[in-house]
Amino acid sequence: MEHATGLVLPNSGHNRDAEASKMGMWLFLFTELLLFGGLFLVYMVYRMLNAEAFLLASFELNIALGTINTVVLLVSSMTIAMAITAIQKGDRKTSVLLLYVTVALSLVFMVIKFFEWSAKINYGYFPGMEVYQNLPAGESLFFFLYFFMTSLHALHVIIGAVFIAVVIYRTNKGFVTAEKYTLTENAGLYWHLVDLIWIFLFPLLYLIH
Amino acid sequence: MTTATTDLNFFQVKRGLFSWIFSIDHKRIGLLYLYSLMTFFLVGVTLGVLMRLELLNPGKDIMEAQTYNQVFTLHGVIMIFLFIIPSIPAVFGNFFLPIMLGTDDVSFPRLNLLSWWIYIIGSIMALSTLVFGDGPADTGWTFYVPFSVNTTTNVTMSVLAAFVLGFSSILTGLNFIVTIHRLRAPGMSFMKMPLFAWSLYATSWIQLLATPIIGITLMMIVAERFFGVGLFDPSIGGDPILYQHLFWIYSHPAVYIMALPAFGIISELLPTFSQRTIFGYTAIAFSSLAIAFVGYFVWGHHMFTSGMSGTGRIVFSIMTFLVAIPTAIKVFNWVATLYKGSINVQPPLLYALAFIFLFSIGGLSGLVLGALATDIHLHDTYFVVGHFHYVMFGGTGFAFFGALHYWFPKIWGKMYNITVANIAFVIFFIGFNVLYFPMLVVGLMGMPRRYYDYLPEFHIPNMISTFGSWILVTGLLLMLGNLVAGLFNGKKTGRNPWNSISLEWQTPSPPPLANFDKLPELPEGGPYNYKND
Amino acid sequence: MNTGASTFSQGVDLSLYIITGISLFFLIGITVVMIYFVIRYNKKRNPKATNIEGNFTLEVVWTVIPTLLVILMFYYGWMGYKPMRQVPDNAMEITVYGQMWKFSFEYPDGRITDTLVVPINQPVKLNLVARDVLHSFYVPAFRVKEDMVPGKDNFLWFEANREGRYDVLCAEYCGMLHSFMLSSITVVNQNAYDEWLTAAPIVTDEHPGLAILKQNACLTCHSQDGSKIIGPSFKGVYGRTQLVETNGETREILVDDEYITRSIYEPNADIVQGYMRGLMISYENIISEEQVADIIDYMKTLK
Amino acid sequence: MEHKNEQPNEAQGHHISSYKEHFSTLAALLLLTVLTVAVSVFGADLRSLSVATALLIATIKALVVAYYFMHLKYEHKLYRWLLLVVVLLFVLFLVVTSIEYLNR
Ligand code: HEA
Ligand code: HEA
Ligand code: HEC
Ligand code: CUA
Ligand SMILES: [Cu+2]
Repeated sequence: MEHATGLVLPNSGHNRDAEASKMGMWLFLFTELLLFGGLFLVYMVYRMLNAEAFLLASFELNIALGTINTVVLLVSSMTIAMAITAIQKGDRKTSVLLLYVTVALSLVFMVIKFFEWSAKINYGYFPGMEVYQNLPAGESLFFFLYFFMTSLHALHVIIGAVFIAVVIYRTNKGFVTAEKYTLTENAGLYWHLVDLIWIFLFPLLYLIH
Repeated sequence: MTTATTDLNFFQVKRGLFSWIFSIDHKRIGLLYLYSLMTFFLVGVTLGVLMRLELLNPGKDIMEAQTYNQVFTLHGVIMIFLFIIPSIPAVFGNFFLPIMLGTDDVSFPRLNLLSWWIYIIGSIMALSTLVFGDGPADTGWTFYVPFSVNTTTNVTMSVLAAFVLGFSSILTGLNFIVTIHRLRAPGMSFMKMPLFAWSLYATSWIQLLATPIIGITLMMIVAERFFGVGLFDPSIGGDPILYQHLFWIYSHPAVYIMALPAFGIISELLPTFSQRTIFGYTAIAFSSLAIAFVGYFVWGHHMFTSGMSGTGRIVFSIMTFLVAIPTAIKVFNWVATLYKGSINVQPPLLYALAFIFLFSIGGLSGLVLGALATDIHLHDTYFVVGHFHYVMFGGTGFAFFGALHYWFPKIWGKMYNITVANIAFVIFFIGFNVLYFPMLVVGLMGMPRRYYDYLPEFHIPNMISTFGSWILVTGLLLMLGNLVAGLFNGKKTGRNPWNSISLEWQTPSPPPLANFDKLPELPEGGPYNYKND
Repeated sequence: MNTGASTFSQGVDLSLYIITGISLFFLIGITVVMIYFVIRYNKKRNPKATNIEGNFTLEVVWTVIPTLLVILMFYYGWMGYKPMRQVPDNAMEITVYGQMWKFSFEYPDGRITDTLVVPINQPVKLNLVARDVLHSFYVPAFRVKEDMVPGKDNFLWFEANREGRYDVLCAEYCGMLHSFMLSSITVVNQNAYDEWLTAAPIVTDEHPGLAILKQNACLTCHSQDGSKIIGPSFKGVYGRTQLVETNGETREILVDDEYITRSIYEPNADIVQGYMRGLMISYENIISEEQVADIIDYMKTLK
Repeated sequence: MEHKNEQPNEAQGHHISSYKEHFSTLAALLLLTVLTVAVSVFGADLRSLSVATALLIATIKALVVAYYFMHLKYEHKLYRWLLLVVVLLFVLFLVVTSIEYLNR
């Protein structure tokens, strides 16, 4: 805190304010929603303009892998929610364990995603590749959006995992306690957002047949 | 109640460059913004004056066509993203919002510093195109595809800069919203909050919810330039018009990011200088929210000639007219605030009055553009250029300088020379109109914008306009010179030279680091309740 | 504003006058009241202010009246615009091509011109085709403007009702010479138009290659006298060796038939040193191979 | 105007969700996932109907995540309002854009 001297106001911006950090986190999540929202808008318009092509292209995606990944994310959402419960109850060990599980699940998600991507890239569906350039009108747009949306989402998965790793570190150091667990809560909120986005990406990309 | 143990003001607590650029004090961050912003503003206006010089006569005057295109693009990018979007919130919002709420800082002081750094990085990126790569973008600040994807100039860097600047804008907005929710002084309910805070609240919501859209859109341009997939290419099922939709979904709300804080400033200046309550507090407060909300759904009025569907055009035209209503309400309430006041004519008030006049011209010319028939004729002509300079410069710009004159004694504890300030104002005001009014005229005659060269029949208005730019330069230099002189050898002022009852005037000038030396007292019966009975 | 010369001008001008009229009323009203208050309630005259919190009736009044007025403005704007999208059945159709930085017009009989000649009182529908980037077809005197979007159909129609020559301007920024992208429409009476139509295309002893260059706006970027505009000059180009950049590598190349053909069909394959990539579009579907042969033939004459 | 309780407040105390509650939430979400995949795989010829169901189920899932995992249910009502406004805004973007495109 920069000012040691002087008047201390009851509503000081330098007070620890858990509610403020949580509110800040929510507001940040709103911006994330609209960031992806822009992409969903593009998706909607292009699907409207190229309904058949999008349908055909979506058959190329692997529903099984998509479903597994959905389950992975849902479970990880639960584990981090439980980690919050644990820390609220003062059970630091369980909390950290659950956070580890969450990070592990995020890795599982990324590995599966990686295999999915490389399969597509092997086919040549990546923007700029030979096969991609010769795709029928509309299908290439689908694959562009597929890569754009899933990689932006994957970026969020990575950021989320790093965020959780920080929480683990801070919890182990004893900075996160039963009275002061906003950090865990915020990591949880962020992680749930990652899940939320996927909940919409999954049907829009894989399922709409 | 504790009292200050020291009389140091926030300038004196620490010294040295690092105590500034790593400060988390909202007042210092506000000033950091002020200095950097004014620097970029001077770059931007210099480009503006150069453009006017080129347009003095038809044919080549001082630069090549390509240079001209780059100049107006850079002018637009600087003015929009580096100057006017951050202007009032980042400078005066940062400095005064916490004080007006009766607290000592924003909710997230460190985040606040981070947004300034992001702003600086983004600005340097934008300006770096002058030096690196194939020169500044030549696309216009709208970056319309497919041209922005084809051209060889450094569009990628300009676009990334706008992306980075967007982050800064989002973080500031986020910070303000939380601050307003969490840190109001005990007893200050939302309905007792100063109107400047209200306008910042509405602005922040736009920053928060519209900026991500431009972020993702600009990323698409970058992806296009790298992979060349033809995301907006109709031959593979894309649609170039979709880009315009995405761009304006952000950029129309963005014009209210520019305008709303200015409305807040005017709502502060008028009560102070007429020494009475504001007329229609509730109407002014809620019209800000109404503008913010309705303003999200009018973006299509920039695209009336793009080949949109007929229904689309009609919907967007109606919405455009609707968004003018809350603005009209504000204007009427402001004028009514002067009624039976005890009006003290000082430079800040002159700027406020000029604001009402100039912004009305700008806004009313906006109505001409909002109507379908007339916009078909006037779209992308100098009429539009006239319109937006009136609202942005005549509106927000004048409010910015009004605020600077108003809060100058508070920030620095000194007073500039009032007479010189008045003279500068008059020159500034005249120059402004001589510069921009001919643009409306030449637009009606049919001169398109972004024209390096023009037909002979447009010569006279263009010439007058260029003369106007010289008058304006004189006024601006005189004004800034006067302020700088005031900084060095202005007379010391007390806490409250304008005799206002707003909270920021209860503390010493300049304020101490903790903002107050005694607990601030909220005025009884509302923020503008002058004791007149 | 210049006097209108089409059937739309009346509707557009009417809505302009109505909106401007209402606007002036408010602008002058607000300004006068404001100045009056500042003088009348100046602190010298009125040392003690009166607090007035607001007045509900007034708020309602100044919400409702502007609302009604803007609906009126919208209505006139809409009415002035409505006919612009309803093309009469008897309209004659002409295709307009926009490309950096030239308009060209294709008549139903296949003739291609730089400027438009139309008969008076005859609806004309223009199909707008952009070949490279966005352009906008703007005729101030007719109060019409519509964007030309590459790959998408768009149109515009008008009926001129005054004889004369009117400017056509490009109103959507399209790159370096945007402001030079001009043309004109000449409105003539029916007789003169028929005469113009039946007059055999002016026979000149122009080289067929030159005609093709003119038609396709090549000469806006390529000079014939050695000066550099946007692309390299055609003077002496044939048979010369020059440095080009291919896939990022610089190599020396002889300008021969094959190279010129490639330059026209795939202009971005080899970039002449000192020039910009991406400016010239591919003429693959626009200029036939015989025409390219003519062009090459003509280039050989430019020594 | 009185604004009692207008602000979310720490003093209100925090709700602690039980492990069991989280577990049931997950079960519900998994069930919905199975459902949406099933509709898509077996109901492929339903076409636009299956799009609607997929989006409907996704929305329900999103709400479940927000309400239970993200504690929205136990938060001050301000948060629900804000979320509602944000989502409404986004949906209106989609609606207005589709109005434009569907009438081309
Ligand atoms: C500060 C920024 C700002 C603000 C506040 C506004 C405000 C408005 N703008 Fe403007 N506008 C821009 C910045 C701004 N604009 C920019 C930068 C562009 C160009 C972008 C580009 O292409 O580069 C633009 C372009 C633009 C266009 C597109 C033109 C074109 O390209 O074809 C249109 C069309 O509808 C428009 C309309 C309006 C309207 C109706 C308002 C309204 O909000 C105005 C409301 C105000 C008033 C009405 C005046 C005050 C009221 C009274 C005096 C009372 C009487 C009123 C009534 C009876 C209603 N603007
Ligand atoms: C806040 C926003 C803002 C401001 C303040 C201005 C200010 C000015 N603008 Fe701006 N303008 C825009 C925003 C703004 N502009 C935007 C967004 C565009 C659209 C770009 C596009 O099409 O993409 C535009 C486009 C635009 C055009 C149209 C270009 C075209 O379409 O071809 C013109 C033409 O005259 C112009 C002129 C000017 C002038 C003369 C000023 C003057 O106000 C400048 C006045 C100058 C001074 C008052 C003082 C100058 C001081 C000095 C020279 C001294 C310097 C000293 C030191 C460095 C110590 N501008
Ligand atoms: C928008 C401007 C533009 C237009 C219009 C244009 N060109 Fe070009 N042209 C260029 C540029 C720039 C280059 C140099 C870069 C390159 O090689 O692609 C070029 C290069 C060429 C070259 C290679 C010249 C050399 O010196 O090697 C030929 C041949 C050519 N153009 C022919 C044409 C023809 C024929 C047309 C019309 C049908 C035409 N161009 C229209 C811009 C243009
Ligand atoms: Cu073509 Cu501008
Ligand atoms: Cu707008």
